[in-house]
Amino acid sequence: MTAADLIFYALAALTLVPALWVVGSPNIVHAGFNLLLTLLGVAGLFAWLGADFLAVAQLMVYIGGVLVLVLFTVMMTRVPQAREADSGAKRAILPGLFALGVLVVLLLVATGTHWGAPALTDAQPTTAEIGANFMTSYIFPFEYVSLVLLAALIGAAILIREPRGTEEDDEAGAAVETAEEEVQS
Amino acid sequence: MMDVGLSHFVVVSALLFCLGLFAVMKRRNAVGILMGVELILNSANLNFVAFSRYVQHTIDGQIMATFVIVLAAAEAAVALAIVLAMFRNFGNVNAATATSLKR
Amino acid sequence: MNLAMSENAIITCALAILVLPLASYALTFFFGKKLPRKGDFIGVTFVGAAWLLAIRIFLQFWQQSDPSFRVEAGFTWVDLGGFSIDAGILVDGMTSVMLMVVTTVSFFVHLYSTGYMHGDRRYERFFAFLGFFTFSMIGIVLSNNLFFLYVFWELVGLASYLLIGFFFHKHSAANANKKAFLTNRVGDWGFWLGILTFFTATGTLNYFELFAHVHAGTIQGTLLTFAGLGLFMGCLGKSAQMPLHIWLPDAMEGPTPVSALIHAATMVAAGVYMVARLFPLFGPTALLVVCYVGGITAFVAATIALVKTDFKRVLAFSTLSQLGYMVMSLGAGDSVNAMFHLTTHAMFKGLLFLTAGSVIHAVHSQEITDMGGLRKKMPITFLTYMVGTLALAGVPGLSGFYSKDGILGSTLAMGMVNGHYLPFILGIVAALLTPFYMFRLTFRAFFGKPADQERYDHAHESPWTMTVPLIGLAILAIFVSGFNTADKGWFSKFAAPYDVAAIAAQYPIESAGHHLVVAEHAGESHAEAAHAEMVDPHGGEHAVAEGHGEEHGGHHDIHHTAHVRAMMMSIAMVILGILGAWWVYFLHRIDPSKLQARLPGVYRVLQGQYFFDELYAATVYRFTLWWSHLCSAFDRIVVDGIVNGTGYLTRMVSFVSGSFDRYVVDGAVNGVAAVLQGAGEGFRRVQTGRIQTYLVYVAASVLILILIYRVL
Amino acid sequence: MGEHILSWMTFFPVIGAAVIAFIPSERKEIIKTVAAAAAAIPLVLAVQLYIGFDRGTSAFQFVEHYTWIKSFHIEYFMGVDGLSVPMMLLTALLSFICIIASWRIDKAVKGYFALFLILETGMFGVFSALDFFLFYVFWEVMLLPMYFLIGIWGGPRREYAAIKFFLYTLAGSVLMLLAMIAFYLNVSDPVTGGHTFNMLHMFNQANHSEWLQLTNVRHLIWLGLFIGFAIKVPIVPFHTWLPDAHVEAPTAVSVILAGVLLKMGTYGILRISYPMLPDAAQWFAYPMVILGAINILYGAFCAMAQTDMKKLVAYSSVSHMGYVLLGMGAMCKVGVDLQSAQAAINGAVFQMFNHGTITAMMFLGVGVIYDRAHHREINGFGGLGMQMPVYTSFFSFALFAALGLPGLSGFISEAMIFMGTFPAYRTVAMVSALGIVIGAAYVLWMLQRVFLGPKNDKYDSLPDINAREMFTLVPIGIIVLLLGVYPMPVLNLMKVSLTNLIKVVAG
Repeated sequence: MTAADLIFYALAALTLVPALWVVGSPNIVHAGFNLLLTLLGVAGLFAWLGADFLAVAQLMVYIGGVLVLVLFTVMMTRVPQAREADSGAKRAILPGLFALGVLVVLLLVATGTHWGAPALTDAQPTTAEIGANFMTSYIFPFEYVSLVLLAALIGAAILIREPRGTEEDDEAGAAVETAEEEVQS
Repeated sequence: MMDVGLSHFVVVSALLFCLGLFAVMKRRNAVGILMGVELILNSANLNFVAFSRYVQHTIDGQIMATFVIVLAAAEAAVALAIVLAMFRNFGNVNAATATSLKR
Repeated sequence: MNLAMSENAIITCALAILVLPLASYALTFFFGKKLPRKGDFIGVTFVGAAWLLAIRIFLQFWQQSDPSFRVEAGFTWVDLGGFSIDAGILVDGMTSVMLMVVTTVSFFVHLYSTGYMHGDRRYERFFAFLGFFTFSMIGIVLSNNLFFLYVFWELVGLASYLLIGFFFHKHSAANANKKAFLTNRVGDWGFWLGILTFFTATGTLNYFELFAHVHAGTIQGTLLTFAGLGLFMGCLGKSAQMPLHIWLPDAMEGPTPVSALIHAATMVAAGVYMVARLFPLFGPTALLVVCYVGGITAFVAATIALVKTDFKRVLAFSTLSQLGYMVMSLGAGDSVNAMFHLTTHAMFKGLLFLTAGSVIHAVHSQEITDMGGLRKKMPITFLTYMVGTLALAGVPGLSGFYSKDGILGSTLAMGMVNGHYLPFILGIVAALLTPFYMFRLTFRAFFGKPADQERYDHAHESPWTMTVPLIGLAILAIFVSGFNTADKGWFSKFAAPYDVAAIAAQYPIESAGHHLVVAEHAGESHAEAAHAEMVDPHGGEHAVAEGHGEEHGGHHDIHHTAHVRAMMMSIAMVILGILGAWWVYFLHRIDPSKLQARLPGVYRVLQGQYFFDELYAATVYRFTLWWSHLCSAFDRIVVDGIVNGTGYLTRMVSFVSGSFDRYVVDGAVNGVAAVLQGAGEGFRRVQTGRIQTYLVYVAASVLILILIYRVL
Repeated sequence: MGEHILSWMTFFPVIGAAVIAFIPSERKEIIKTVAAAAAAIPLVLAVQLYIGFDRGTSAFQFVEHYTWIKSFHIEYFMGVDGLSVPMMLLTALLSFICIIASWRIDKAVKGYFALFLILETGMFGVFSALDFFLFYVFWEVMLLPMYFLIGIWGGPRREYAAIKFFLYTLAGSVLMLLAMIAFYLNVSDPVTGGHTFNMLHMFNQANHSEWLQLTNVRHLIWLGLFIGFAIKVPIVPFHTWLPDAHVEAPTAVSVILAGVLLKMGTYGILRISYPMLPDAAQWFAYPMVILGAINILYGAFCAMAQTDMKKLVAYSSVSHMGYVLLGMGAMCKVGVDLQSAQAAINGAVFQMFNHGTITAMMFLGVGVIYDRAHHREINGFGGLGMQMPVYTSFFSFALFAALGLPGLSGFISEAMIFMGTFPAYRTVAMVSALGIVIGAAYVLWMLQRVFLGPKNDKYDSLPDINAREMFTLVPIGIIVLLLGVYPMPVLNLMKVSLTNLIKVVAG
């Protein structure tokens, strides 16, 4: 077991253990903070895989943008003392069963398949290559995605708009804009 | 214990996916559901990057992952806007109450 | 004075007679409300002008010595480069008489209505409809082919519909006009099929061309019989012969002038006119049927008239009976006397209805039980009424005597030739009943003590607009016969039987078109022709001897003998009838109510008009309604396949055949509905509207799919 | 506009629809005015078509012929002959009148009028297309707006009715599509030798492939086409969409549905099935006549049992379309003489026209009373003749026209059909003629129950017909009356083409 392996397991744990809380915590705020850790773990795994650009994007977009947005929403929509009323085990039986089933199937596939993967080669910086690809082969998807983002931006703004125009609008709009900017960067 | 390979990442991603799936199915809080979706998306991203690294040796997987991240951001923005609208209309964010489509 | 008119002038005149009432209709219908006096003067003057023109044409034919003189003009109305329909006008002696009859009565009725309908809310409409009727009726008279005959035939039906239903706010009127139209439509169905048969066989609808075709044998045998019977069905409906007579009594719901004009004098006579006009188209067998139908109608209607107490209804049944005479005469092969009786009847029956209107106007009741002693109050009405009654009863000297006598004579002659005496017997019995019921009416309404003193006190003579027509028609009712029988008097040259051979010579039959159809019929008609001869071997001609000219001296003798005998008998019957009525209703020697009590069955049958209405209600009407409901239900349940009207079904099924069906079918339907509903409920529960539930289903489905994929 | 009159007529309404799309939905009056104008111009062009149409030839006129999709041999090929011109006139007239009659529509005005205009385009297109594919396209273009017009602006059970209409018609379209493809693959263009959608090539039997000349194949294709069109006519037993659609549809849509759409079925049979498969038409003559008789009597009986005015009128349409079928069948009996065939087919096409006008009047009439009383229950009225005399006159006029009163146009077409059918199929004609009795029965019964009898106090306040409604009824009434007195103006248009059709079918 090399140091790299150890790092991997640590990162995997950082991803999965908080994820349990994300799923299970009755307190939505706790869940939100645990999601932060999970996303951090995934970013770490990206970095472990040599995807430096993605790791950074993950940090900035997800943790900086999405998560802030999530937390804002959580704060704004929180009814005092209203925990998840129906977090009881009974409700979780059927979903749990099916999720477990899917998991079993996936694990069987993951372990039962001979991947025949070659050993790792040295990781190269990927940012330049990704940028070049965006401007050449992936130019159309790239532009489409920009459009989608624009549409989402406008859509979110319209959805959130209240006829009388309260402060919430501005906040939500600002939040969306933040996300937008970070993606662009 | 074998070397960390593709199958490890697939296993991690599978676990993450199932947790996300479970969250989406179980959570009543709309924001909670959204978090579950994020988990699922992240598991997919992990797979993209891992396969890109181990199998294909090209950058395509990472580009896909980039798109997924971008779309996830868009989705989060819209979904959260909906959640806010819902909160305004129903007074809570319980997904079970938003069944106006029924009938 | 030279009365000669050029042919063009005659046609122009005839067209003017046709158009004037139409113009009156259009003007009064659209502008009547805005005109002074609501435009009634338009109707009176326009129809009056038409009347003068008709007199002009009549005089032209009066001085015309050739009885077969006729004027025809027409144009191609529809031309498809092969198929065509012509429109045209025919003016001959018969036309001129009919024009006279129609315009005279119409004019008097128009004049009369200005008094009778005064103050009615839809006064102008009334005159508009009268104009429309006159137009249509003149159309029937003038048209020279079957197609336009049918067109105007329907239009008078519409006019009749509108006028019977003039007081449509009464349920009885609304029912009566529908009944009249529908009954006529049944007759028209046969009429139309008859027309189609002639058209198919000969390729033409022009009267004279048809005669030529019949003469040439293009259409003969059974086909001719059936075609003729088809045409006669039209007559059954329009002239209210048994068994389609049921509408005429109900038609009395219309205003009285309408009853006089349409349902006594002119429209109901259209059937008779039609048969007389198309006389050569009727084969011997068809004529025998016609004769029996007429005889039975004459008798049955007369018996019903004995017991009715509604003034107008008695007259209505009397009309039926007289129409039966005319039709019987046609069947006996005597179209001249039929037309003669039509003419005289139009005068005196029109007169009688107008007097009835005058009485009703004064008493405000139609029941003779409300009347009595009116002769002192309404002298003019009474006198004119008596003229009409005597004419109708057949008292010698008045017009009705000569025409009715001629009919009875011809019928007897037919019986003596071919052994069918029944129509004559029915006719002579009706001749006994006619004076009886008419004098019953007379004695009860005009003589004796007033039954209702209050009504009596309010009664008064009608205004001049109403009495002038009465007097005019009364004069005509006396003089119209010329105090002579049809074959000897002025009438003989106006309705002379067709000389078919001469006509055939004028219209050479082209062999163009309809080859195939003729060929198709030919095979059948050869065989049938033989059959027809067997039924009526050579004697068939006897029945129509009158119509086809008197060929044999022997026939002439029979004819003469028959007429003398018939005249004797009919005079005896008239005297007996009047005396009987005098005995019972004037001297009160027999109490009719006791007679009623003695013969309850007979009375009920007569009062119930032989239960024809009930019979039709129980059979035709009921069946049609049941069948239509069945069709509709079939549509909904079987064809549609979707049962959404269980209640409707229940009603329909109970209609069909009682409770058995009801439980079985209903149960099945409810079962289906319950299953569908249950399934719907089940699926509804699955459909929660919660995305998460759906997601669970998705996950489960994926799992199941994978498992299936793995296992299999 | 003179050269491309058909294209202008067809596409002007759609231009109008496009304009309407840019008008703010609050400006209802402007939308209505634009719609009326967009429907009025085709009406003017229709008059021009009527005047300019050469009555002496059976060839197609005002032809426009361009290549559209070359690789599939699809052409933009429009033209009219004596069969289609009366239908074009009818469409132009009724569309305009329906726009006026829709003035009181208040729900989603913009969408309504836009869809209506698109529908009009589809109708014109169907009647003037000479390329089978183009025909099919227009046929489908028509279907969708109709679905929405019923489904959105309809009565309480509108979804049910709309879906039923849609499924029925779609089923018909599928059969037509199959037949069309069969023709496409088996008819060769005499010039290029390739496949073609050109109807004129399909008419020419010499272009048919060997497979298409097999009797069984021809009969099968005939049946497919026939059922496809029969659904539209509608021929019993494919008719049950009609009463539901009519009951739920708004007045103007009912008018178009009964006045024009039903004619497309019979038009399709005459335009496509007859010339392309004349032998199959002869083979099917007797069944057609029988179906016609069933339609007449069955429709009439069903109408008698109805208590909803609109449903009654709808079933009367079924009955009246039976006459058309009767005449069409009688025309192609083997060996029938020319005169009878002429009477039958001219009567049938004339009946198509007349039914369009007369039924339009009836539906408009029902619409008038529905607007006031908000129900159509026959037994719920009574004595309206006193309350609304002018309206009563109009409605009675329509009803008498429907029962075939001489002097009004419906009588002439029915009479001609009978005069043509009787020589060919005597028994069937005799039985069908009973339809005139039953027709009178249901019409008069309804007339009595609604207008006659004592006045119903409940309706004391109903106003009589207003000027706008008169404006919709009077033109049709005048046409019905004029054609009833002198039918040649319309018969002249069609007689040469139809005589040619007889020759084509008779071989």
